[in-house]
Amino acid sequence: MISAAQRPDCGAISTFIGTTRVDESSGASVEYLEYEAYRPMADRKLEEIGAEIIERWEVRHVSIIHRIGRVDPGGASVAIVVASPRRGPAFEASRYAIERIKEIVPIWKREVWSDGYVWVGSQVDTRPLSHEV
Amino acid sequence: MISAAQRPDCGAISTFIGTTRVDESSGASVEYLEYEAYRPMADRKLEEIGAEIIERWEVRHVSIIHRIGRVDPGGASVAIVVASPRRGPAFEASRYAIERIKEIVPIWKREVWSDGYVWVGSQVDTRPLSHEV
Amino acid sequence: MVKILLFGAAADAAGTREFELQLSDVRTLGNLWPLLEDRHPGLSPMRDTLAFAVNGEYARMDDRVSPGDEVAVLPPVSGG
Amino acid sequence: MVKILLFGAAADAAGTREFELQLSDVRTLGNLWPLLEDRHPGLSPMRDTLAFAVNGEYARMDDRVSPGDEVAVLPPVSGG
Repeated sequence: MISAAQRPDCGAISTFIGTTRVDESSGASVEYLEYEAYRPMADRKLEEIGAEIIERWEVRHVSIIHRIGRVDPGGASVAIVVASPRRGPAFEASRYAIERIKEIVPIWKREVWSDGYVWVGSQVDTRPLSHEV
Repeated sequence: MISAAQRPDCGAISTFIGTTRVDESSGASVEYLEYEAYRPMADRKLEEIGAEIIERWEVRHVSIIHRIGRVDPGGASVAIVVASPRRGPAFEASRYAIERIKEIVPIWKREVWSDGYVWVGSQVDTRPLSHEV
Repeated sequence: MVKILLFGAAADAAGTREFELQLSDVRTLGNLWPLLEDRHPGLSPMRDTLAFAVNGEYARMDDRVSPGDEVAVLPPVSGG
Repeated sequence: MVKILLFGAAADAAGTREFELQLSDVRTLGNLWPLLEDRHPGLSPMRDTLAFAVNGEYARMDDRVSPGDEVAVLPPVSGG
């Protein structure tokens, strides 16, 4: 992904990789994450984000990949690569992409724990109440 | 560099790659870039920047590599990788690192053109005056 | 006939990821919702958190749903 | 003896990347500068753009330079 973004007319490539962070705040721990998508719509929304970026910033290349399915703790779930002639737009566009993904792309993350699972962002889970203590 | 930054306690890896941009605004064109460093001091300043970042942001991993010597157009000259539990600090720290490199690290870039060379930032060059037209 | 797709916590609440609703007339999404609730009462408590898409694009409650459309029930997204 | 290192455009202007200055007493960097200019007059026009390091750390004009030190003449940095 990064080498595809290297262009002589660009001086800056900003990359963001979202990895599955594991908080060990409660007794049990997350075994893995599982991402589910409304596939054709999610793909289209990712393309829309790329088009928004090209329109708003001096950016020559955007690529975004989101993994679906099981991702182990510490593993990469999303990767964003933006190339621009200048570093300011590269950073801004890369940040915009991840914020926008979290806003509009129909993808859902489920934390699978040893004792149940949690749909992140939905306050819906199957884990025993004890973990809230 | 990126895989070394993947940690279960981090959710965000921000990477910045500076590449040698080529403007073809004038008749001649840049054949390659050449970086020169005051080596032990440059290495120490890069380490200082890493330490500043760890002190100021919630960042668990920083690595910075700067190439010295010849870099072809479009090639990478500097790579910064920052890992943080959260994306905000990852972006901010990564941006800070490149700004700081351009401020305090004793490294100099020379554009080598077909008809001479230019020390970037020093208004000193050996190219014939015609290129300013 | 309208195809209803459910995702994430909404699929859990409904106990299914997909079902079909008989629909002979054009309705708004707002008027379709009671039929969804009726078939899967588990969806009711999450009503305020849900978004909807018609044929793959976000839709408001006054947007129209016609026979043959695909309606998706979308809990708060949590990608990234 | 003080070792003087020059980089980038400053090395070009001086026509050398390194030279040595006889120095028997302790001086400030500000008092050392005329000796550098004297040896390499090409440095004079860039005076206002230069920074200096003594023993690998940025130094101000009133910082001291002792025999045995390494003084670096640094044009505006342009890394990245």
